[in-house]
Amino acid sequence: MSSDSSLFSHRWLPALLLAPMMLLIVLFFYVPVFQAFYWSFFLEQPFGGGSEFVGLQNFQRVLGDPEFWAATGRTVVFMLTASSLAVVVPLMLAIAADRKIGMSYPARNILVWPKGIAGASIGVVFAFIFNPFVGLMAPLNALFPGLWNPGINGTDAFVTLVAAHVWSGIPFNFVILLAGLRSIPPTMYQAAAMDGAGPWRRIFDVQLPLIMPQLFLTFVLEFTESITSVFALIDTITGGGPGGATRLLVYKIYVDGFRGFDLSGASTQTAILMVFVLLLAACQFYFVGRRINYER
Amino acid sequence: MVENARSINIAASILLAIGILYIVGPLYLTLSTASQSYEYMLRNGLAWVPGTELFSNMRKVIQDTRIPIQMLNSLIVAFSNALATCVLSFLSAYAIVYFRIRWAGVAFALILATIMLPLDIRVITTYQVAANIFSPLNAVLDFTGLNSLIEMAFGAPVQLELSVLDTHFGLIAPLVAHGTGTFLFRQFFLTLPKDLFKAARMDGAGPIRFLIDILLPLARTSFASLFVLTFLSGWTQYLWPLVGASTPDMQTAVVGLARLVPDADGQVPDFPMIMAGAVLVSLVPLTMIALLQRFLVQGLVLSEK
Amino acid sequence: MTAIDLSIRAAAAEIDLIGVTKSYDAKNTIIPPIDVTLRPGEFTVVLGPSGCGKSTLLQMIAGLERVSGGKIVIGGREVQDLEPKHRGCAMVFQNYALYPHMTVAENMAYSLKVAGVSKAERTRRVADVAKMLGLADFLARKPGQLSGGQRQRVAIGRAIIREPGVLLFDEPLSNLDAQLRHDMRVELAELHRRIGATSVFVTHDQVEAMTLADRILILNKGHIEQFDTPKAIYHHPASVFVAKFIGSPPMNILQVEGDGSVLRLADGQSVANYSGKGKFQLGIRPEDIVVNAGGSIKTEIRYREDLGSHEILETKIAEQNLRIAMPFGVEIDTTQTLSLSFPQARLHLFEGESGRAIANAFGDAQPASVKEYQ
Amino acid sequence: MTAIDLSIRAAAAEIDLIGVTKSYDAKNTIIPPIDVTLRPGEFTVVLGPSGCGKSTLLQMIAGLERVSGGKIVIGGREVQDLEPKHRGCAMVFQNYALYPHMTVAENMAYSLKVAGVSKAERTRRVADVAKMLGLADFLARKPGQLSGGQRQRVAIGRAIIREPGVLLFDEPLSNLDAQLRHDMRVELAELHRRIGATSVFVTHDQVEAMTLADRILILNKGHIEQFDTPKAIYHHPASVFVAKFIGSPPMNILQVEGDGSVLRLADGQSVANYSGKGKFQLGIRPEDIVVNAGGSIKTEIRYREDLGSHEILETKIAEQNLRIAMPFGVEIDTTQTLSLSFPQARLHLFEGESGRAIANAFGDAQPASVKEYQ
Amino acid sequence: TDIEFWYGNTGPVETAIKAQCDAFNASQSKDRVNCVGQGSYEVSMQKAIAAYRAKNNPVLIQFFDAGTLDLMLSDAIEPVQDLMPDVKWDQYIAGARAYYETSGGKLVAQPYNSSTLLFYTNKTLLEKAGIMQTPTTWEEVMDAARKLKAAGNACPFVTDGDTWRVLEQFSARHGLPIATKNNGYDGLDAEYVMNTTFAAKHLANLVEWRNEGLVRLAADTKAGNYTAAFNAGECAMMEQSSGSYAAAAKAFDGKYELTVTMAPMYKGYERRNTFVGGASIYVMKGRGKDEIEAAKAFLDFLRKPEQQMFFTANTGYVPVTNDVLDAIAKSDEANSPKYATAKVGVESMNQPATPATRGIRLGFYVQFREVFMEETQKAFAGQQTMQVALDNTKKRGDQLLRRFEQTYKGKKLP
Ligand SMILES: Nc1ncnc2c1ncn2[C@@H]1O[C@H](COP(=O)(O)OP(=O)(O)OP(=O)(O)O)[C@@H](O)[C@H]1O
Ligand SMILES: Nc1ncnc2c1ncn2[C@@H]1O[C@H](COP(=O)(O)OP(=O)(O)OP(=O)(O)O)[C@@H](O)[C@H]1O
Ligand SMILES: O=P(O)(O)OC[C@H](O)CO
Ligand SMILES: [Mg+2]
Ligand SMILES: [Mg+2]
Repeated sequence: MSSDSSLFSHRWLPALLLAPMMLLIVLFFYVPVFQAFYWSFFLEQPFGGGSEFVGLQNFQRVLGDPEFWAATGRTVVFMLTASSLAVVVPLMLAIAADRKIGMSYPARNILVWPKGIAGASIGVVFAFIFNPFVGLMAPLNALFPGLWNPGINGTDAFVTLVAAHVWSGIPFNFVILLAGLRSIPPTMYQAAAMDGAGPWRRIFDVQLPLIMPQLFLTFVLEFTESITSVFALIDTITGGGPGGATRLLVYKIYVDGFRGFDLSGASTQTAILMVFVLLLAACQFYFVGRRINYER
Repeated sequence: MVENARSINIAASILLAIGILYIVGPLYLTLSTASQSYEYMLRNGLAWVPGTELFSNMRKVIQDTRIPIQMLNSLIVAFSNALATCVLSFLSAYAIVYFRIRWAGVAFALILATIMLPLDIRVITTYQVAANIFSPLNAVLDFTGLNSLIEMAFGAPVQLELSVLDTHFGLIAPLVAHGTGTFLFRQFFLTLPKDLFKAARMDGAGPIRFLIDILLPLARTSFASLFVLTFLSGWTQYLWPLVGASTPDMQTAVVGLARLVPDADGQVPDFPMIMAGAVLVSLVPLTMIALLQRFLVQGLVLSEK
Repeated sequence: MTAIDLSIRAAAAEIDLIGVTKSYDAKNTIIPPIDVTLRPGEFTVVLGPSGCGKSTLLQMIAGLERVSGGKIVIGGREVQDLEPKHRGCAMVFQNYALYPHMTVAENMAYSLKVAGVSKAERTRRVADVAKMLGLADFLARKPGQLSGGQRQRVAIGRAIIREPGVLLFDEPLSNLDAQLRHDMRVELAELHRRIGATSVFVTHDQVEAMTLADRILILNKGHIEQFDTPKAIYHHPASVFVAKFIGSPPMNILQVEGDGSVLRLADGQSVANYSGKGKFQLGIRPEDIVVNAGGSIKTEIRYREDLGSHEILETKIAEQNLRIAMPFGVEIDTTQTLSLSFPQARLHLFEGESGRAIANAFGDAQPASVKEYQ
Repeated sequence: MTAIDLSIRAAAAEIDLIGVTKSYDAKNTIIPPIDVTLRPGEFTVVLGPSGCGKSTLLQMIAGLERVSGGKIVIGGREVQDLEPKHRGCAMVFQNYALYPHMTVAENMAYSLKVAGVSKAERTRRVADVAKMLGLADFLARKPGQLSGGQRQRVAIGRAIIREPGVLLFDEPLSNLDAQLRHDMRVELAELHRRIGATSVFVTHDQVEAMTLADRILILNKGHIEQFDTPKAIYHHPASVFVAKFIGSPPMNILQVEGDGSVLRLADGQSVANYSGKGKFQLGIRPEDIVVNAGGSIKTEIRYREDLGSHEILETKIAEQNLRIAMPFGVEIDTTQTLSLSFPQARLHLFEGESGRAIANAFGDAQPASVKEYQ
Repeated sequence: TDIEFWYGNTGPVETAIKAQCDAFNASQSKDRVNCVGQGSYEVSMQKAIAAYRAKNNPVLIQFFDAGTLDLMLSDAIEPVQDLMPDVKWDQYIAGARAYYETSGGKLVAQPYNSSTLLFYTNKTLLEKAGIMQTPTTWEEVMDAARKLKAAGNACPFVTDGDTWRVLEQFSARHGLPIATKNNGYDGLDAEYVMNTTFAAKHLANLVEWRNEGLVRLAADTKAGNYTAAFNAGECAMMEQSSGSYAAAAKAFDGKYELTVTMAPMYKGYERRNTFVGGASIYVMKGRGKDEIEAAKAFLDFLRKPEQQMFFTANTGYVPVTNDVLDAIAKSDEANSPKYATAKVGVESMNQPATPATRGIRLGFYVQFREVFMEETQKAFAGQQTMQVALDNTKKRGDQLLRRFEQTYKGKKLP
């Protein structure tokens, strides 16, 4: 609502309505996040036996650690490749499924399936599919031995991870983008047809510009998602390897904090990651978000 | 429309076929492996071709594991998560959009920030909160010195304790503390014609009546699609149910499924059984998708035409 | 509608706007302070160009927009800070704003339901209103299954079913076709006579304004240009703005110069006698221009519009457009120069700069009872 | 618009619909087979009630809907199976259908861009069209920042910029206010004269139909009730449907019975001489009724509508509504019984059942050149 | 009294643990142990940390070898030997004790599921390639590998390059230190030295042998998993935990003959003990007396020979007390495959010790394992030489040690 003057003007009711959600969020999001930030200024013994305030030392160390930057670099590469693909692939599928063709009905159902499959069980399958000897690449590998081996070659492992991430990212983005496409008024297509633009050209001149809000939403979510939620796939497919090639920041945080009991180090990286993600999201809203809002 | 859309329709069909293949391929492998025996798998690895053991593997899962019971837990968790997310998101988005409150923007930003940092990363500290949900309160009392006052007055400081671990509430609540639902509902509310709101007010409807009589029926499809999506993500949650519940009878099916993978690296996992379990565990969400598929696309339409 | 529950039916109320202003943001003032009184039971039509603040005015009365300043008094009560439901107004929205998930009957009955009226009573009243609006066959349909005209009627039904003290209409007929529009207009006039609510009606339509209004309020950029009976507005427009706004086609306005005895066009033709000096604007309605061989004003026809019942001639004099309305069947040779005369009694004179009317410039402007053609 | 690139500018083309039918589903036929020829450069207005198939007809010509049967020939080419872009039509959509993500200039230039016209040429043409439509100041805005009227003009600009052989308008002025509507109407007439495309114009508006059309096509439930010049349609309506559809207020239709010499109302009053026997419908336009003391037909005024330029009297005879249009200023005593006469030459007679017109029932119905009042 | 015991294992081991819990609960009515599987050691530990801070930790928790120091310094545990001074702790074989005892020789945890590294060969394949003797030195192993390769066997020897296998157990049995201060036993200020010992040469050899086609990594196998590759007969030899025996025997059944021996040595090195692997059980502080008593009762129960034998028979883990070894030797199933690894495993752990083979007492050691894997994998992939990889590992490892030292500033190794 652009003008606020016509809104309900109760005092306690909105607070009451927001209270349950806010309570949960404060308790299960802000308190834990605050705790992590707090730890990032201490050297914390896991069992609480003692903690030493070290100021910014943790940050200095993490920011001075080439491994941290390597993981960050990988995260950015993953973000750019995987999340772009995880938007572009569903986008192409959504554009196809938006057409009135026989395939589109089953597609609208089947393409949502991955959302119902737990990441843990599918990781094994992807590892198998990309197995150099028995998987899809086996014939090629037989011709050129050593061409493809995600267990040895970091790039191959990365590609495997991307393929799995895109697979599991299809449903949500597909649903949102298809919904966007379906909300384009048919007269828009008719107008473009009258203007001489065929169905191919309309994709770029009409459909894409008009689903910018949805595209933006998926990109924002996908960017943060790709940084933060590939955890399960890394854990089941590559374990961060080989040679750390798939150790993205989230996974590093998990390993440091969860396996290594390095609460302070992990918290510091979490804090940095959070700032990073927030900045990124803010940039997206600032540079992209402003431009795409036009009235229909 | 009269136009030659053959080329694009053919391309679209091919694309969709590839997409379906891409999606179904891994699922097919899951199914074909699930239908082989452990011995077959030991010699050949996962299976490209289906075998005959599907039902015996499934029987093994049903008889030898707690997965059937855990599926009930999954159902409770996924369902309550979906319902609570939908209801609470709906209410908070409603408060943010339809009330004249100065702090609406702040509230929204606070809620939205939660989509930036997943539960997986804050699981350690979240566990600490869940182990005693009064710990923040205690900390505040300690920090502000109120507790020493209380101690002076009553002889003992306030140290409230309530653990929600190993409870359904504890499994569900941290999942609900997430902003995507509020974000989606807010977007949806913003696309509703403003005059509808005004008309209802002219008809004498107050905030509650407007919510129940007008907004809720109109948001039905959004509600349904958010419900499906959160149900599915609740169903497939792994780390939190693993951490938040200790007893097998409280854990969810996905956690139970992961338990089938042995930890000692000397053993080769019984992948056929695991995959049979995966198939079993995925049946509920897949049925859900098939049943509510039409809402998935309708409900999220961000702007109504 | 018979047997009305008087506890809900409200008496027509006087509406006073006292120094009401509105601005949405700091920069632009949509409505500068206005003062106006709408008498109880009066039917006021608000006319004005798009974006001049008509809807805003209505919404402030209804309580859907806050006033930025001033007071609104309805039936003696100061209401500017009250919730809409406590103001006793009902409103028909420009775009219907029907509840898409409710049937026609539910839509209309909703306000009664909220007010706690019994189900039997609701059903009865819905049936009455539906019959009156020709909606009896559609009660079970949802708005999505109705044509535009039917939807608009539901919106009207929803407003009037409460028999409120104040009825606000925001362009309620704008989406109907000519015939339906005419029928609805008659229906509304009838309705107003019957329930007698103080009504405010926003429209772009001349005919609606002229036929429905007790008084017409002409808004221009938020301020009131004129507020008077249709007759007065038509025959004594207070400004060039009003003059050009009312009448279809609108009044011709000619830029003239007075030399102390006559008013002349730029090309020197004299068009009227007047003792003033300086720049003036002279108005004459297309239907008041007399075309006759003896006319002293010469012009050429550029274009003819045949409307069946009459004909509009587009002409130019001294580089200025001049439209003439002719009853149908008057044969005119389009190719030849036309001689016109402007009956003095039908002329309107306005100040050159401000455009304000100069009253009785040519004596009483009441039209003669008979109009003659050549 | 100067210096037009003739490769894109198309010559006005004849449009023939040969046995064209349309049904969206098996059950309902929206358009039964119709045959009609629109001459090159002709301006055809399509009139008809809501839902009668006007938009469908336009869309079939444009190629946006398939025909269910029959042929469409444009400029000698059978086009019913061609894509829209190969038919040489441009269209103005009922709801504008502007591209919200493009600026006004981009919206208008889009078809040229698709056609591969150079950037310089596009800019030039956009400037020309924008100037003509008064949009020059808004070229850089997005449609969301325009008022309704401006949007509609952009939609028109987008259609005409290609200077197509066929221009289709689907209620292009429906969302404008009276003044703007009038101006746009004149502009469109001008435009049509200049580019001379074969134009088909859908509207609900009488005045638009009468003023713009070379011929008016009246559609009723998909079939053609009449297709003729505005004059013919107005003065010789082919059926009661047409008669009631044209004119504002529309023609009065009275149910009469012929006894072989006169036509009588149900109450026995005789209203005209006619030799036929049986049930008939008698039509007379409100402005054709003569009110004079000597009139033989008696009626009472129920209601007056003062429109400024004239006045409408709502009366009843023999339980049937009768509207009379009076020029303004004719003083009438509302309380007393009115005496009317129906000039024989202005009467229209229709068959009782079918409503088809009976030609020359009372001799030539051309109106006399002068109309007298009492 | 009701107590909780948290463990991390899954699969068959979990089944065995549960069976023991049930047996304990059935054996008496005074105490009840509730055995809670946490899915993995890490999760179990994280939850214990949080639970300890929230003061609702279990009294018993199982944890794996690499985390020993973390718990030792945590102040959250009560050394078992303090709690139960009367138990004959010296029944535990020295190799197992050393890993879990304080400088004063006090056991902090009760060893539970113990394992060590063994050498597995597919006798059938080896014989087919003309190798009749199971190789005992790396030189012999590689000779055998060459023969196997010549005989058309694509995967003579397989390993996953895991730190535990290729560095820790290798260094231990060759008597090589991994870090100074006797692998950290003598102070938190230790530094890594594994890049300078013979282990570095061995690791470099592995790279060369892999390039030669004698050694394969897990990723080089069809199965994608090196144990599975061995079990399926794809690979002929592997070094692997004793826990792997049961699965291998089952997979080989009727197809191949399996041989299990101590892991190979380099010629010229005296064989030392291998480390104990697996996990042990700690008693946590913060619970009441009666809970501690119940915990003791459960620990007593687990030490019983028949329980240890049951556990060994069902999991492949090795019993590490002498009385149990005797009991096995005396039983009529002494030669049953169920106990096949017990003898050779214990023999391996009981080799002569040096101060460098007691165990590993290094901070943030789990993270070090990750670092080691990451760097050596790069070496296997040819991105850097093994020496560079190990030098990097040392550098990063030392940083971890220093930070650990700072975190536990003021704390002394017990
Ligand atoms: N929410 C708002 N925020 C800012 N400006 C507004 C808002 N609503 C309306 N306006 C502006 O206020 C002015 C008056 O708007 P209003 O809707 O009252 O016009 P109107 O007279 O009803 O026009 P129309 O005939 O087109 O309906 C317009 O210039 C409009 O741009
Ligand atoms: N896609 C469709 N499927 C089924 N029926 C349709 C469809 N489109 C239009 N119709 C029906 O066809 C008839 C003609 O529709 P059309 O849009 O041509 O009417 P119109 O004359 O343009 O009306 P209006 O003046 O309201 O625009 C209507 O009864 C409508 O309900
Ligand atoms: O696989 P396990 O249980 O024998 O243990 C191996 C090592 O101890 C891992 O640290
Ligand atoms: Mg308005
Ligand atoms: Mg239409």
